[in-house]
Amino acid sequence: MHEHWLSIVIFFPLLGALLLLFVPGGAKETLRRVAFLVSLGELALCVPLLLWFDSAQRGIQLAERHAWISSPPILYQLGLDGLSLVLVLLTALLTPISVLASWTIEKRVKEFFLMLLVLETGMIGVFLALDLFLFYVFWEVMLIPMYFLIGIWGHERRLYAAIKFILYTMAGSLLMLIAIIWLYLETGTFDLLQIQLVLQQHRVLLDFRTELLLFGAFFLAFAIKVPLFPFHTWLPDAHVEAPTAGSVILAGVLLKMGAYGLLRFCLPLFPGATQALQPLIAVLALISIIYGALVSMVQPNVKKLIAYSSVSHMGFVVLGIMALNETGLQGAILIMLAHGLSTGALFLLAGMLYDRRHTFQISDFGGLATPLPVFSSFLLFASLASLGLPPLVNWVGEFMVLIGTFRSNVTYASIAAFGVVLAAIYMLWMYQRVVFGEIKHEANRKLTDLSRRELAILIPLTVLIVALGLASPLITRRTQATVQRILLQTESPYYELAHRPAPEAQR
Amino acid sequence: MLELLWLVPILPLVGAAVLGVAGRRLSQGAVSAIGVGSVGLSFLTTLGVGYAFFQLPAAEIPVLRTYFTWFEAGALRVEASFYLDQLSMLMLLVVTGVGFLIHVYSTGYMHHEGGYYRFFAYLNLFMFFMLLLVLAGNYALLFVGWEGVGLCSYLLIGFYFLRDSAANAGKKAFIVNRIGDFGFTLALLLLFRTFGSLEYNHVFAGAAVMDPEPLAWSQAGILTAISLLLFTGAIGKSAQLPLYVWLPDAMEGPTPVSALIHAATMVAAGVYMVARSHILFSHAPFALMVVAVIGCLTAFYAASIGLVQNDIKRVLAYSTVSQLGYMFLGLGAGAFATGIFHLMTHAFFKALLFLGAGSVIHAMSGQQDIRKMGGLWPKIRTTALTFWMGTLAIAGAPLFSGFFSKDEILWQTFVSPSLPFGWALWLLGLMAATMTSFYMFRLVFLTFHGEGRYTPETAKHIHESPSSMTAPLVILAILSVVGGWVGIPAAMGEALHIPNYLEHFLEPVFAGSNAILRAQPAAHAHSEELGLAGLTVLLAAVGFGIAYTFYLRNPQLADQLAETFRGLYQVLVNKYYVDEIYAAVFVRPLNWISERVLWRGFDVGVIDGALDGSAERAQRLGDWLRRWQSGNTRSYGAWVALGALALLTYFVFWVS
Amino acid sequence: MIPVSYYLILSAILFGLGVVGFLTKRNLITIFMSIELMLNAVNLAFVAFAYTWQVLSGHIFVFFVIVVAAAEAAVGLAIIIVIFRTRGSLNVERIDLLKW
Amino acid sequence: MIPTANDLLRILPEVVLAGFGILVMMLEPFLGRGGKRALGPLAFLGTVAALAATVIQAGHQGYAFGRLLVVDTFSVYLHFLLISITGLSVLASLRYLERENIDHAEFYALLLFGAVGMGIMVSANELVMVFLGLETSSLASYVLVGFRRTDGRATEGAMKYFLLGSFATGFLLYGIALLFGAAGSTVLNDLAEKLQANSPGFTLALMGMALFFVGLGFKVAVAPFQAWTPDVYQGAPSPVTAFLSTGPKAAAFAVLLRVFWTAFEPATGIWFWLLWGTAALTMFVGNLGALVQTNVKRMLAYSSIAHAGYILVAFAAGNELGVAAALFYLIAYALMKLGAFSVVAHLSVNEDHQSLEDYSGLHTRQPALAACLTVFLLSLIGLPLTGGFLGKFFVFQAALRAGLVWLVVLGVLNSILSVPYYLRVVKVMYMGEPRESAAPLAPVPASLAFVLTLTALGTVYLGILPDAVQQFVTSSVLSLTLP
Amino acid sequence: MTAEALLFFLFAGLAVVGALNMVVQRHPIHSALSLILVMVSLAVLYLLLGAEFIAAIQVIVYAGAIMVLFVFVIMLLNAGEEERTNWSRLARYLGLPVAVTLLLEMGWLLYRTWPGETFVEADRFVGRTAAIGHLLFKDYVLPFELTSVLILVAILGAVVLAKREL
Repeated sequence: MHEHWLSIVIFFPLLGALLLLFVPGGAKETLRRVAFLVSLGELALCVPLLLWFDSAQRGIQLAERHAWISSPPILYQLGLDGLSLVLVLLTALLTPISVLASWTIEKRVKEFFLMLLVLETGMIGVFLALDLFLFYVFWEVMLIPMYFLIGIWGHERRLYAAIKFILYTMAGSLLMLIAIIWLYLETGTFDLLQIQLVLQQHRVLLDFRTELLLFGAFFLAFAIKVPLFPFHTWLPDAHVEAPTAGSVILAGVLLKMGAYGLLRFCLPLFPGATQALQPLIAVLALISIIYGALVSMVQPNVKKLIAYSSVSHMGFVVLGIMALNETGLQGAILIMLAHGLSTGALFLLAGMLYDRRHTFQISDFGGLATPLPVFSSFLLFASLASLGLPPLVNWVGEFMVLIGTFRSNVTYASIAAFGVVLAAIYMLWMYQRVVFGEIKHEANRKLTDLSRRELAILIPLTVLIVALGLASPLITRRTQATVQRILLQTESPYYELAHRPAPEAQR
Repeated sequence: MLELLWLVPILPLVGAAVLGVAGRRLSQGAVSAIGVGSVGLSFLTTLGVGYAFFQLPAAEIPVLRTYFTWFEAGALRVEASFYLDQLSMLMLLVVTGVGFLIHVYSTGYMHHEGGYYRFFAYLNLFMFFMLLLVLAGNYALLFVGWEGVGLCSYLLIGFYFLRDSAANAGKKAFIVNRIGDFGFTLALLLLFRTFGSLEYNHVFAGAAVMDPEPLAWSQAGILTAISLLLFTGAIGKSAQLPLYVWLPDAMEGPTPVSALIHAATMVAAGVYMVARSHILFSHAPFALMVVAVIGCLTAFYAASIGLVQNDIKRVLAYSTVSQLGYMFLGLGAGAFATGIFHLMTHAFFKALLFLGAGSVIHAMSGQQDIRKMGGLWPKIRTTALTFWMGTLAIAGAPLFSGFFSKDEILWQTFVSPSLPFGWALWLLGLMAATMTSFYMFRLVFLTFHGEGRYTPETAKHIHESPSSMTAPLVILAILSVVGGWVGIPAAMGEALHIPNYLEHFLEPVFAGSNAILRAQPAAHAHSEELGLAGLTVLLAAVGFGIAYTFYLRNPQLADQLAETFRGLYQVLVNKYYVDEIYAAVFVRPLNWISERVLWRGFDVGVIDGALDGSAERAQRLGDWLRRWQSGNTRSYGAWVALGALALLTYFVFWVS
Repeated sequence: MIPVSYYLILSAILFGLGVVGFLTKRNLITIFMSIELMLNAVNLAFVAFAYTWQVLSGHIFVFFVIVVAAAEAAVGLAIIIVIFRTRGSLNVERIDLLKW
Repeated sequence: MIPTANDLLRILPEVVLAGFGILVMMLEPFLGRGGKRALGPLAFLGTVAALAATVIQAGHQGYAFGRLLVVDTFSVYLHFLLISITGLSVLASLRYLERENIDHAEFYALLLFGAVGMGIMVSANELVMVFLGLETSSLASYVLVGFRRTDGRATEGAMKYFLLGSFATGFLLYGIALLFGAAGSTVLNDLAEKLQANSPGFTLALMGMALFFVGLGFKVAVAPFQAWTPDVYQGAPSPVTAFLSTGPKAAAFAVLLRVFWTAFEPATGIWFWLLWGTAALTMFVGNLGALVQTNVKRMLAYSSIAHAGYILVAFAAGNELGVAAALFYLIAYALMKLGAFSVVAHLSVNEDHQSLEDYSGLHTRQPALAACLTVFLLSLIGLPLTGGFLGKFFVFQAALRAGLVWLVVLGVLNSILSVPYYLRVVKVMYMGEPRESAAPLAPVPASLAFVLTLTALGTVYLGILPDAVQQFVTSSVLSLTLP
Repeated sequence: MTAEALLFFLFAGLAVVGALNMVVQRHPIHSALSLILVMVSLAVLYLLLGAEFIAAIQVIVYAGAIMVLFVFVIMLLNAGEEERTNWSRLARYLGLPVAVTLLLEMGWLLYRTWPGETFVEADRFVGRTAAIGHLLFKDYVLPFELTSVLILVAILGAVVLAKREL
C-alpha cells in the first residue's frame, strides 16, 4: 500500500468518476451523494500522507517509479515533498467543498460531478508527478474538464471564457512542452530528479542562452497560470463565467499550479536564469499586485472583483518566490494556501448570492445584512481574510513575503506593502455595497439566509483560515525542508552541489 | 495571579465568540451578562494581576510570557508572547476599567437598539484586540491588536449599517488606518531587518546599545526611519494630521463606541505604541521632533475646527483629535510618562464626556445638534453635572485631572532639551488650550444652559438616563477629577509633599530614554513652571469667558462674528475642505485611472484587444485564404503549376 | 545527327504546352487532352533516355504509361459523362459547387 | 525469370486483396438482394485475410521480383496500417451505402483494389512500381469519390480529383522520367548509387526530385498542392473521405519517406528548406482554412491538410526520429480521422446535415457518438492521453533534435490556432441544444459502432501505451536503409 | 542535313504545331484531331529513336483507341465550342505565364544539363518487340500483372459511373 499510495490518491477520484457512470443520470441526489462521498474519501486518503510525511527529510517521499514509455524514456514517477503535500491537501479539501457547493446544480448533474472528479485527479497528479512528461500530461488533461465546467455550467459569456481559458493555457503549456523536450534532448531523461542531478553535477552544461530560453518557456506557462500581469486577462473571464465550483477550484488550485511550477521547475532547474530574471519577474509581480488591486477596485461585478483580487494576491506569491529566500518562499506557500481558502470562500459566497438572486452585479445588491445576517458575517470574514487582516493566515503569508522581499529589495517590499492598503479599499467597498445600506431591490428583501449545507461549506474554511493563521508552523515546518532544498538548488548554480552526495531522491 | 495574564484578553474573546455564534438566540439579559461579565471578569483578573505585579521585585520586570510560536519562516520567528511592564500594566487597568464602565453604560444605552448581541459581540472583540495590543510581546502581535481594533472600529462605526453615512464612515476609518499601517508594516520590515527579530526585548536591547542619531534630517539613520514609519502608523490610528479625517466621521457609531474606541482607548493606541517604542524614538531625535510638531499642529488645527462644529459628538471628536495631539506633543518632547499621563486622564474625562453626550442624545431622542438643545440642565441633572466635571477637566481647570497632565505637557515642551523650537510649540499648544476651553464651554452652554431650542415633541421625552448609564458617568466624573492627582507635577506637588506617583511608577520603563534625552536637565525654576501654568489657566478662563459671552450672555454675538469673518468661518465649518481635497486629489483620480486607464483601457482595450484582435486577424486571414479556395479547378491547377515551378526553381536554380 | 537533348527539349515543350492547355482550356475534354499531351511528352522523354542509356526498360515504362493513360481515359471520360449528366455543362469553371 | 515462391509470398497481401476484390465483383451478379448484403462483410473478411497475409509476408522479408519490390518492416508496418484502414472503411460504409442507395459491390471491390495499389506503393522499390501503385489506388479513389453519381457535389469532387490528380501525376511521371534519365534506372538502389552530388546527371535528378515531389505532395495535400483537398473530401461520400484522408495519404507519405530517405538521401541538404517551407505553409493553410469553416466535414478536410503539415515537420527533421515520428503520426492520424469521418458519415444523410448546427446538442441525441467524436477531436488538437498528442510530441522531439526550433514554434502556434475550431464542434455538441427540426437519428449500426470503438480505443491506447507501436515504428525505420 | 535530322525537325515541328493547335482550337473535336497529329508525329520520332514497338502501340493504342474514345465522348456529349469564361483570375493572369515559364525553364535546364554528347543514330539501339516481350513477362511481370488490376479498376469505374442504371 505504502509504495502505491500516491497512485491511489491520484486515481481514486477517477475511479469515483467511473462509479458515477453507473449511476442513472436521473438520480440526482444519489449522484451528488456519491460524488461527495468520493471526494470525502479522497480527503481521507490524504490523511495518511500527513502522518507518513517526514518533515525532516529534504528529498522526495513515498516515491513511486515505473517505466512507462520506453522510447523516449518516460517514467511514471510520483513523489511527495512538503510543497506537494500542502497543495494536495488543499486540493483534496476544496473538492468536497466544491461538490457541496454544487448541490444546487440541476443541469446534467452526472456529467458535472464526473468532470469535477476527473479534474481532481488531474490536479493531484500535477502536484505529485515527478516526470516532466507525466507532469505535462496531467497539466493538460485538467484543461478539458475545466473547459466543460465553464462551458456547460457557466454563466452568460461562458463559451467565450472557456475558449479563452483553454487558449491561454495551451499557449503557455505548448511552449513548455517544447522546453520539456529540449531539456530531454540535453539531458537524455524526463525524470525530474535525474535532470536536476545531471544539471547540478555538471554532467550537462546548458549555455546561458539555452537556460534563459528554457526558463522563459517554462515561466511563460506558469505565468499565464498564476496569472501574472500581463498574462492575466483570461482569469477574470474564466472566474466570472465558471460555476461556483469551477471558480473555487480555479482560484483555489489551478492558479497555484503556476506558482507550484515556478517552485518545482523554474527555480531548481534554471538557477542562473532565475537569478538573472529575478528583478524582471519581481517587477511583474509588483505590477500584478498593484494593478490587480486597482482594477479590482472599480469592478461592478462581485466575481470579477474577486478575480482581479486573485491577480493581486498571486502577485504576492510570485514576489515571495522571487525573493529567493526561505522567508519569502514560505510566505508564498502560505499565501497559496490562504488564497485557496479565502478566495475559495469568497467565490462560494458569491455563488450563494447567485443562487438566490441570479446576478453578480454589485449594484443589484445592497442592504443584504438585514435579510442575510449570517451570510453577511461570513462574507465579512472572508473579505477580511482576503484583505490580509492579522492574524489570519493571509496576513501571515503576506508578511512573510514582505519580510523576505525586504531583505532583497526595499523598494519592492514597500510597493507590495502598499498593495495591502488597496486590498482594504476594494474589499471593504465591495462589502459595503453588497451588505450595508437600505435594501434597494425588493427582490433582496425576502432572501433566505444560509442553509445548513452552506454552513457546512463555509465553516471548515473559516476555521482553517483562523487556525492556520494562529498555527502556521503546522504548515511551514512541513515545507521547510523542501523550501531549503529548492533554495539550495537555486542559490548555487550548478557547482556547489556537485560535491554533495546525491539528494535523497533515489530513496 | 500573573499566570492568569492570558485570561485578561481571552475572556472578552470568549465573550465575543459566544455572542457572535449564539447571541441571536440569547435573551437580552443573557447577552448583557456575557458581554459585561466577560469584561468585568477581565477587569478583575487585571486587578489580580496588577496586585501580583506590584509585589514583583524590580528585577523581574518586565514580565515576559511566551505561549507558543506563532509563525516562523527562515530567520523570521514570531512568538505569541506577552510583555507586562509598568506601562502595559497601567494601560491594562485603564482599558479594562474604562472598558468595563462603558460596557455597563451600553447595557442602558443600547437597550432599545436592534442588534444588541451584535453590539456586545463587537465590543467584546474590541476589548480582546485592545488588550492584545497592550500586552503584546512583539511588534507583530501588537500589529494584530492594532489591526484588530481597527476592524472592530470599522464594525462598530458601521453598526447602523442601514445608514450609508455610517457604512462610509466605517470604511473610511479602516482604509485611512490602513494607509497608516502601510507605514507601520514597513516599520516592521525595517525592524526585522535591523534587529533580526520583532520581539520587544530584542529590539529594545538592540536599540539601546546603538548610538543616538543626530537631529539633522540629512544624517538621520535607520532608527529615524523606523521611528518615523512607526509614527506613520500612529498618525493613522491616533488621527493626527494628515490622517485624522476618519475620526470625526467615526461619530456615526453608537455613542458608547465613540467613548470607548474613539476617545479612551483605541485612538490612544498610537500614543501607547510610540511610548512603547520610546527607546527607538529617543535615539532618533529627528523623529521625536516630527512627533512633537505633528502633535502640536494637530492639537491646534483640530481645536480650531472644534470651535464652530454644531454636532455634539463632532465637537468632542475634534477635541479628541486635538487632545491626542497634545499627547504626541508630550511624547515628542521626550516626556513619555507625561504623554501617557495625559492618555490616562484623557481616557477618563473624554469617556465621561462622550458618555455624557450619549446620555444627552438619549434624552433628546437622538438629537445631536447643539443648536437644537439648550437649557437641559434642570431636566438631566446628573448628566449635566458630570458633563461639567468633564468639561472642567479637559479645559484644564486647576486641580482637575486634565489640568495636571496638559500643563505638564506644555511645560515639558517648553523646557524640552531635545526640541529645537520648544517655545514655539508651547505657544501653539497654549493657543489650542484656549480654544479647547472655548469650544468646550460653548458646548456646555449651548447644551445645558440658556433657553431650550428643541421642539415640543422632543421636550416630552426628555428624561434622565437609567442608572446603568448614570452610574458609570458618576464614576468617570470622580476619576476625571481625582485621576490627575497621581501625577501632580513636581513644581506643584513638592510644596505639598505629594510625590508624582505616576512618573515614579513609569520611571523604570522610560529610564533608557530619559538617560539620553535628559542627560543634562535644563535648570528651570519651579516658579517658572508655576508661572506658565498660571498663564494657561488664565487663558482657559478667557476661553470660558468668551464662550460665556457669546453663548449665554449675548447669543447673537456669535452669529455676528461669524458674519464678519465669513471666509474663515466657512473654512472652519467645512473643516478646511480636507475631505474634499483628498477626494479630488486621491480618491477620484485613483478611481478614474483604475477604471478608465487600467481596466477598460489597458486590460480590456490593450491586452484583450490585442488578443481578440489577433484572433480576429487569424479569422480574417482564414477568410481571405479561403477565397483562394474558389472552387475553380483552373485556379487549383494554377496553384499546382505555380508550386511546381517554384519547386523546380528552388531545386535547380537556388541550390545549384 | 540529332542530339538526344533535342528530343528532350521537344518533350519539355510538349509537356509545357500540356500545362498551358490545362491552364487555359475550359472544356473538360480538352483539359483532359492536355493531360494526355503531357503524358506523351513523358513518353518521349522515356524513349529518349532509353536511347541514351541503351536500356529497354524505358520502353517498358512507356508501355505502362500508355496502359495507364488508357485506363485513365476510361475513368476520366466516365467522370466527364457523369458531370455532364448532373451539371449539363462541360465548362470547368461552371463546376464550382464546392468551394471556400 | 519466373517468380519464385518467395516473390509471391512477398506480395501475398496484395494477391489476397485483389482476389477478394475480384471475388466480390464477380459474385455480385449472382446474388439476390439479401445476398448482396454479404458482400461488404466478405470484403471485410478480405482485409482480415490480407492482414493475416501480411503476417506471413512479415516472415519473408527481402526483395521481390528482382528489386522491384522490397518487403521490410517498414512496408509491413504500412501494410498493417493501410489494410486496417481499408477494413475499417469497409465497415464504416456498410450501412452508409444502404442508406444512400448506392450499395453496389463495386464499391468494396474498388476499395480492395485501391488497397492493392497502396500496398504496392509502400513496398515498391522502383519508381514505376510506385507510379503504377499510385495510379491504381488513385483511379479507384476517383471513382469512389464520384460514387454518389447523381449528386452534383460528388461528381464535381470526382472531376476535380481526377483532373488535378492526373495533372499532378503528369508531373510525377515527368519526374520519374528525368530520374530515369539521370540514372538509367528507376530502382531506388541504383538511384542512390548513381545520384551522388557531383555526378553528371545530378541537376537532372534534382529536377526529377522536384517534379516527383509535386506529384506526391499533391497526394498528401501539401501546400500549395492542397487546393483540391477540401473540395474533394467534402464532395466524396463520407466513408470514402475517411478512407481517402487516411489511406492514400499514408501510402503517399510512405513513398515519400522511403524515396527521400533512401534514393534522394544525397540531396538531403537541398530539400531541407523546401520541406521546412512547405511544412510551415501547409500547417498555416490548413489551420487558417479550418478556422473559418462551419461545415464539419470541410473543416475536417482542412484539418487533414494541417496534419500533413505536422508530418512534414517530422520529415523536415530528416533524422531517424523524424521518420519514426512520421510513422507514428500516420497511425494516430489514421485512427482519429477515420473515426471522425465515420461519425460524420453516420450523421449526414444524403451528405447533408454537416453544418455545426446539425451537431448541436449531439450529446443528448447520441451520447456515445458525441463522446467518440470528442475523443477524436481532442486527439486532433493534440491533448495528452491521445495518440494525436504523442504523435505531435514525437514530431516536435524529432524536429528539436534536428535543431528546428522555429519550425517547432510555428507548429505550436498552429496547434493553438487549431484549438478553437475543434473545440467549436465539442462546444456545440455539449453546450448547444438540439435543433428543433432535427430529424431523429438512426441508431448506430453495429459495424459502425465497432469502427468507432476501435478507433477511439486505439486513439487512447496510442496515447497511453505507445510502446508496442513505437517499437514497431523504430524497427521500421531501421529497416529503411538500403543494403 | 541528313534524312534523320530532316525527319526529326519535320515531325518535331508537326508535334509542336499540333500541340499548339490543340491549345488554341476552340472546338474539342479540332483539339482532338490536333492531338492525334501530335501522337502520330511522336510515333515517327519513336521510330527514329529505335523504339519500334512503342511506335506501333503509340499509333494503335494511343492514337487509335484512346483518341477514338475521346472523339466518341465528344460526339456523345455533343460538346460544342468552348465557352471562354475567365472566372479564375489566378489562371487568367498567372496561368499562361507560369506554364510558359515552366516550359522554358525545363527546356533550358534539359538543354544545359544534357549537352549533346549522345547523338541519335539509326540502328544503334533498337527496341525489338521480342526483347521487350521477354523483359515484360520476366523482369516486369509484376507491374504487368498490376496493370491488369489497374484496368480492372478502370473498367469497374467506368461502368459504375457511366452506366445509367445499376
